[in-house]
Amino acid sequence: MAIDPSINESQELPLIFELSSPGNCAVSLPDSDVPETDRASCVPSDLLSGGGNNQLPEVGELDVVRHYTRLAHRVFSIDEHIYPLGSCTMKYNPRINERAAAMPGFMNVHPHQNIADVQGILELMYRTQRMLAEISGLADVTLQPAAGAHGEMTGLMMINAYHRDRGCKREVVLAPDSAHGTNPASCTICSMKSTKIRSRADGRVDLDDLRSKVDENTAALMITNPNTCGVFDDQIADIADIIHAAGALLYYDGANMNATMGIIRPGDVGVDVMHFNTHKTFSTPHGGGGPGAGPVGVCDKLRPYLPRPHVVRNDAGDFDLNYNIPKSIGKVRSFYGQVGIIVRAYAYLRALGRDGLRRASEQAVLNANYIAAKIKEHYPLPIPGPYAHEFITVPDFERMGITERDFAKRLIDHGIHPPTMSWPIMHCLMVEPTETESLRALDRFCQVMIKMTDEAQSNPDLLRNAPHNTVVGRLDDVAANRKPNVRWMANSPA
Amino acid sequence: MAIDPSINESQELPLIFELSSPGNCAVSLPDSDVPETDRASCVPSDLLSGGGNNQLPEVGELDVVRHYTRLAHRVFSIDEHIYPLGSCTMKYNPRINERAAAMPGFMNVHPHQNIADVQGILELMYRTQRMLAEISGLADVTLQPAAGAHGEMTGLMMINAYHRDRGCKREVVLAPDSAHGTNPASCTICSMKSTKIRSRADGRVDLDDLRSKVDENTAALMITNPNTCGVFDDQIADIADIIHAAGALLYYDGANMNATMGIIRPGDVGVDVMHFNTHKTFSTPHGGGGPGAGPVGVCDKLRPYLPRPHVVRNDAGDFDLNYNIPKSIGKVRSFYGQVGIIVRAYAYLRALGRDGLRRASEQAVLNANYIAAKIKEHYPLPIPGPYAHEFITVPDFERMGITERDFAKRLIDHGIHPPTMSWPIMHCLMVEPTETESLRALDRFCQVMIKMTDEAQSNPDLLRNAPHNTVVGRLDDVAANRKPNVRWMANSPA
Amino acid sequence: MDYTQITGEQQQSMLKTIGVKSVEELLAPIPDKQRLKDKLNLPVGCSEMELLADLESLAAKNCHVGKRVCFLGCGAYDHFIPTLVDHLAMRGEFLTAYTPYQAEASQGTLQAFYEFQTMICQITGMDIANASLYDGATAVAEAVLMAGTCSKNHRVLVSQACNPDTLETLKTYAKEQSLEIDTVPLADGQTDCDALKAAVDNQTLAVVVQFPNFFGILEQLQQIVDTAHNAGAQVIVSYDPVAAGMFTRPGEFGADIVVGEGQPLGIPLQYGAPFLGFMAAKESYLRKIPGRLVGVAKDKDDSRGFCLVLQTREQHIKRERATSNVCTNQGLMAMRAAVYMASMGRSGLAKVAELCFDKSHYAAAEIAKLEGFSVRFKQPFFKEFVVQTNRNIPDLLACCREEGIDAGVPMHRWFTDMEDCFAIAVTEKRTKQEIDALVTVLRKS
Amino acid sequence: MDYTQITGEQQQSMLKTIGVKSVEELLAPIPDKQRLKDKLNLPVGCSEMELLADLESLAAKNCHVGKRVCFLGCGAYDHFIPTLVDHLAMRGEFLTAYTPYQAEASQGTLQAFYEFQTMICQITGMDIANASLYDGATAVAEAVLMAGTCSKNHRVLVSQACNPDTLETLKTYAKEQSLEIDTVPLADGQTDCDALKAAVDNQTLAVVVQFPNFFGILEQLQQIVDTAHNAGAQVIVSYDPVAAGMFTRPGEFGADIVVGEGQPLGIPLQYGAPFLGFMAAKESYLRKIPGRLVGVAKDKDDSRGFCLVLQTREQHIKRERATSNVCTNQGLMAMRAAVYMASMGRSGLAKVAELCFDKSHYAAAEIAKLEGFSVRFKQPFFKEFVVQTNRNIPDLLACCREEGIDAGVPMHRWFTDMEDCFAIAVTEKRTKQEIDALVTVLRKS
Ligand SMILES: Cc1ncc(COP(=O)(O)O)c(C=O)c1O
Ligand SMILES: Cc1ncc(COP(=O)(O)O)c(C=O)c1O
Repeated sequence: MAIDPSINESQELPLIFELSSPGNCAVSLPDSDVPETDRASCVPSDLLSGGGNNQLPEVGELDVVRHYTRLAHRVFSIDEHIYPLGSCTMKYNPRINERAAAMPGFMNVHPHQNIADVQGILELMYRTQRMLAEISGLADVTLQPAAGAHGEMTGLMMINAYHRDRGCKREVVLAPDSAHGTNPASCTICSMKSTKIRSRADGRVDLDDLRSKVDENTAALMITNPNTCGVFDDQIADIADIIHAAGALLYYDGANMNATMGIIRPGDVGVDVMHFNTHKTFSTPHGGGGPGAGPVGVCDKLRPYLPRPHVVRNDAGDFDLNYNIPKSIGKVRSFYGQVGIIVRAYAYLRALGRDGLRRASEQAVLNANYIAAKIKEHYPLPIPGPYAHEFITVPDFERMGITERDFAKRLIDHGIHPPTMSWPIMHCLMVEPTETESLRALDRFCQVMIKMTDEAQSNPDLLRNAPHNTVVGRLDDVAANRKPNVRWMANSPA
Repeated sequence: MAIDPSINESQELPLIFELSSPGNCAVSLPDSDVPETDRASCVPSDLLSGGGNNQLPEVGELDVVRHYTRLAHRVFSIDEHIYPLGSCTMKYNPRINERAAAMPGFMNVHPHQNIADVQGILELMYRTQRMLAEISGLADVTLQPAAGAHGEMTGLMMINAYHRDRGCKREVVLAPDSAHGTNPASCTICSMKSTKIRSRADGRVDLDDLRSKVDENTAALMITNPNTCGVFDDQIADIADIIHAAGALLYYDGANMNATMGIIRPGDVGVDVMHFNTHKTFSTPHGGGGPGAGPVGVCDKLRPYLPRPHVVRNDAGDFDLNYNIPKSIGKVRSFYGQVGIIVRAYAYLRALGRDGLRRASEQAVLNANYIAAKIKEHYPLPIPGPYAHEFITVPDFERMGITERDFAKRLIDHGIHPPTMSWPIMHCLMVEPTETESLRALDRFCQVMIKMTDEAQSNPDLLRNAPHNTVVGRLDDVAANRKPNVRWMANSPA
Repeated sequence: MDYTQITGEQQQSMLKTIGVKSVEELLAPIPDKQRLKDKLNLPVGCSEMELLADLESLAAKNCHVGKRVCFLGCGAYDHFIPTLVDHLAMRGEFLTAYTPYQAEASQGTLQAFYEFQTMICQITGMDIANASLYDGATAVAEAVLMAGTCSKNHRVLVSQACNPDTLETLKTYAKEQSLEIDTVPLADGQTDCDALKAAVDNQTLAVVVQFPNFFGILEQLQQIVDTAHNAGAQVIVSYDPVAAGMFTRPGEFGADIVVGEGQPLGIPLQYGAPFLGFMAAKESYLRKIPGRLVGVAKDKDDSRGFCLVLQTREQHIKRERATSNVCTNQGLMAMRAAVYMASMGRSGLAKVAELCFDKSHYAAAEIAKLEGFSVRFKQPFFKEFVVQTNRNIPDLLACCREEGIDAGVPMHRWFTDMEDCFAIAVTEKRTKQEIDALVTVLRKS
Repeated sequence: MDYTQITGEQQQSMLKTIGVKSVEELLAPIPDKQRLKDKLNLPVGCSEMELLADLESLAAKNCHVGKRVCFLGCGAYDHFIPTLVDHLAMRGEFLTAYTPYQAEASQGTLQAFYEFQTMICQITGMDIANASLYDGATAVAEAVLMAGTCSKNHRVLVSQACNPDTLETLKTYAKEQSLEIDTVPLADGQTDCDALKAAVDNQTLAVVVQFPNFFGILEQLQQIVDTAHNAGAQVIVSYDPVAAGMFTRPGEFGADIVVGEGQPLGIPLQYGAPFLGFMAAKESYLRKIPGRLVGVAKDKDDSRGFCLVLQTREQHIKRERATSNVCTNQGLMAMRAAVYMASMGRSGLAKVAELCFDKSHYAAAEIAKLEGFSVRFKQPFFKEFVVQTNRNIPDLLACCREEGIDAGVPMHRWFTDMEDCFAIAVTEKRTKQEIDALVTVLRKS
């Protein structure tokens, strides 16, 4: 039913700037209780002349509430939708974690407070370091990195420092062709050259190719295991041997840790350094794109290079920030790590504990294999199972007369966030249901997937023109990229 | 675009019961740390035999989150929509009030704690009583009543007690025909007979009719001022005289207090007893139908009959609950009043303070008159202005070929909650924008209203079949009432 | 601060549209001599920061259950509230929604209330339930009024072991209705069924009992129901919903109306309110029940939806002939209870009940071992029990408070013959360590 | 607790569907000898109630700014956070949304980030801004890397009055990139413009300054920009966004890149993170900027929508040739900052800035009157200043803490020549009473 969009705000929301009336303010601030300091006498005039030039919108309190409430109603979220996003592990974000992070004793603590006044936070950080070390089978963990990619960078910097310390300059980082884009990008930040290793048809590393490329210029191999095809590479120990024999180090991208918690520990099979993604494996929220956290675990060899400061427990049993790490790569950020996120990860680790982590991984694996089994008659599975926590299907979109984009947008109509698309294989879907979905949700996902093959056959336009149930229709991103409008300007309509 | 509803949960949501799988639970509870007490040896078997028979649904944590998040996305609220609901004063509910109510020192206090341990709450209640007394011009205020209607009942009980105390039994309560339904219903609870007083064409009380009906059997007159037509009855002092001369009391329904804060005080013009609706005037939330609070103010004459206990400040300056009120009508509820709601009302009163309350009323009046002025060419205004905080229009729906229900449902399509309908005049709309809407929102409301007269002309079916933009179409409430299904039962589909 | 968002300039243009010079002109209908001459004698308004400081200082003057271990009960209980309840029920959409008169714009709240009604039926074992009443005490009063509409009788028998606040509230209502309230005496803290049999007659409108009763004791529901029904009286049970986790539900014993205080279902203590009155009843009460009722409705495509039903019972339609004057009730508290019940589910509620049972019995057993202390009644109890002691109770409780424990509620305020008694409630939140600490303090006292 | 919701029975039926007997079979690809033999050596899991108790006990071991008046700054500030920010930004929908790659399912976050980008432009006076970076320190490092893509030079001049953490982070990044980092000395706590002129040359890639600088002092932005530009160097300003409430914005002075720590914009202290890096720049950097960018897009009905643009800059497309490795950044913190800026607006931010200015100047003036105390630098400052004293600083601060005040941050950790100095930050939250109390304690110390 056509509604005149000009009067129906549920269609096109005004921008916050379009709600502005000069003089409005959603916050009432107190009047000053101190004498005013004469500005002109103490601040150079060129700094004052533009004072108040900032053009922030001026909106009343109710309108601010309405604006952000309406925006909140226009976004998919785990709280409403299933996100079978391979390699992203979009599991449930427990509300108790949010409550924890909001406790004043965690939320309102200043990073320069006296060490004796932050013992609880340091203890929590220390415990988290130790728990992650145990889960990874590595010697120590730094909580500084802000996300997975930042963890990669931190890890590579430590690898660089390690080699430098041994007097050699190794510049090449090997990584399977299925590696996540951050792996090579992190190499670039560290001025390292990333070289691709071939994967075999089943997604496992081609050892011959690996052997042929490893040499004295190899700094490290970066591996994701289970890999991004959802296959556990059982050659991991061999790979470690090959790498170590060449004097290089083995970096483990922990993005897929959700498949193996309590089952296998990277450190036990030769991994030297790895990052965790708390916002994948340990249930901290994605927040529409962060903040996450990317703690990095290291073997003993790399301990001397950990970023500083490092949270330690001293002999008296007190917790402290240790700045005295002579070979440290230095700081990779302000302060000490994404504490607010670490609190959430800690809460998750404590809730699940010894047995729960393994149970979670097992359920994640079961769920992925269940979906694969239910849709396999309709969706080709190029790699045979059993799978880890995710799997890949490569539907014949071309034969279906649609693109994977059409497919994705149509899934949105059904209230399902599309799986990861076209990575690591062109035109593939990478499906990772996670362990927190109900059987009902898994079944519904399968049902929709199967139904969509019918839709593609009987009414491909339904897919080609999708989405239909969203607040905007399919957006023309080609045009959007042609002359990008990345900020609103008064008098030039967005 | 037609979506198969069976797979599109965004259309018809499952009931929570339909999400149940035996064995699930969204809360993990600790194991017992005390020895188990043998049930059979201390509880009669007939009490144990049905243990666990409760059939509550068994749903996992993520599914509970999703269910209620989805429900939340299917309801209008002030946080998203304008509610120009006459007599209901749906103003903005400040978030600071919610923060206040959630402070552990207010939220987690047990009603049987020692008086010395609840001085802060009692002080807040006492201050609120005093502020409401000042605003109403009355001698004292009880915070016990749970809502407006409960306040009416409490007020009428005090009126009964007052007359009884004077040895007379007065049974009749007069009220204008425009009175809210709770007024006569509250009389019934108190075994009082409500008699209608005629209103004049302009909504004011017909004094002649009043005079003719007042007699020695009159217990009280209940009046709402401004009345539910949005008109301030300037005869209020005369009315008080007539009522008092007959030995009766004047009850003031404070539902429309939002028009007059700081401008006129009921107590100053002869009112003996009144209730406030904190969920109208003082910004406490409606909560989808409560909880609200209905504090009652009384003149000196009625003080002896206040419900017990009453919050008092003793000579030492401490706060206390006074149970020693010999003539009290007794308790009208458990404990001491809707404390969690009173905290919010207190926060509002303190934020606005001396000048803010009057400013709010003035803005409410301005907004109502502004809308009336903007739509008057299209919507007949049977009563001439200026209006108080609300006004009435009686569109000629019959001529438009639609019903007021059609009109209301179509407004919903435009994202506007319909005004109060057909009360106090058949087929009328009672419009109360409140002071917290932006000019933009007011203008948009007028624009939609005017546009709807066009729609009714050009395409009445658009209205007759409305709403179109909602999660369900127009519901058949006649059928729903014929054989009401008010609870779900396993195996009998709702 | 006044939460308005119309600027001075905008006000001027609005006045112009109306055709007046000032707001004062719009206020003209209010005669000058009726006006308030001065400003209100209130504090001046303040900013958010100042308001927070004021509120925090008031809040800081109260002790709360996070600061002192709470063994207080007698109508309000320190049960555990899962994080989900606050998170979901207090969402802005639910918080700021209006009463769901406009069904199509209110499906979220309507469905939640329909589910709430069903869950209340599930835990009471009854056929129907309404969408809430003010609180447990007024729910009992409303139940008696409702029973009254089905009978010409005026006599109500109330167990002496009903919460005294409930009894007093009932009396306040009853006085206006010329109902006669008689109490049924107790035997060892339990409603005396022989006395009930003697008292009940064909003039009796209803029998009201509480389960568990004010002393925590489980009443003999089957005997009470049978006795009342034999005399033609209706049975009203005031019910602790947590008991449904462990015991046969009142509906299974044949109770006619089951009401209660829903506070244990995820509602914070809030110094006593807002809490949640609920009412469930046999099918036959459908058109007499007070308060709002949500029912299933269909749209023209036969999609399932929900709307308020039987509104003709209510005051806004029936006015003086309404089944009750209730209008605004406790919607958001019903929402909290719904989220709580959905989160706990059958097994969760069972575990809560069992923890309460075991922990209170452990506490009672340990306290009974102390010299000078005994458990006052021998009848079976659930989560609360009365202790008798030779110590001075105010001193004893003060001494416990100093040790960080709110040990119990003295009985003498309500029962003059129980000067030496106080009640202890033990919920699932209390740890063995806390109970042992209580026992230690009592021993030392 | 494991947050799963599939029952044992359901697991069995799932295994059957797959055609295996046990989960163990599914784990077969993991060779036995690689497996962990024992259970993880971790504490056993726990219930929500136990977890809460554990967390509360850890939280209780930290002092927080609600318990002790906070005059600490140096990169993190105790600004007032309006209630709206938590209420709106932390909604479940924003919290649990994924990165908005699927535009049509992410309009809410995309629009909010587009507005955020615009607001960052508005307060910096720049043309474009990205949707966030990790924090203020890494934003400076990314800015230098970005500047590097526009120049063949390798030399970066950094004011010695930049936050030392920022400088150290920059050095960590720079080391890998063989960038040469030189510092520009100070004159009376302010970047020495003469020294800068002497140091800058045609090998200089960029000049980095902080505004206000680490000592709270307002830099001479116009001179710095002119000096750098004359030598062909780019100017990077690390900016406190609150300063935009009072002062001419860096963009108006011609800065090329403005980055900063967005924590003052409604982000809680959280012991230092998650905070919010932001980056704004001149239009010409559009295709070089790191991180995500949201742009306007239209659907086929020409309705306005939003999508990520220029993704070809990013690692998931460009891999080793991406402008940065950043993937997950600080979306939710950008949301908080957006709500903060929308709530404060132009006038609110101005008021915040003015309160900071007046209160810090009042504090400085009062402290300067004390014997043995002086304000270390004479240059104009905004909300933070350095105090020099003849007292022993650790003792002094300990003594303040005992009086309930966190008085400041000692400078000696970073500046060995400032053993006798500490920095005091005074935000709009500090009342005159609190400042006077600080002065009193300092006097007594
Ligand atoms: C395999 C893999 N590695 C690394 C990353 C990067 O992690 P982050 O986004 O936390 O920087 C991701 C995230 O999507 C990933 O899937
Ligand atoms: C004029 C009037 N009186 C009384 C009431 C009843 O108040 P409550 O709903 O709080 O019981 C209302 C509520 O709508 C009303 O508008």
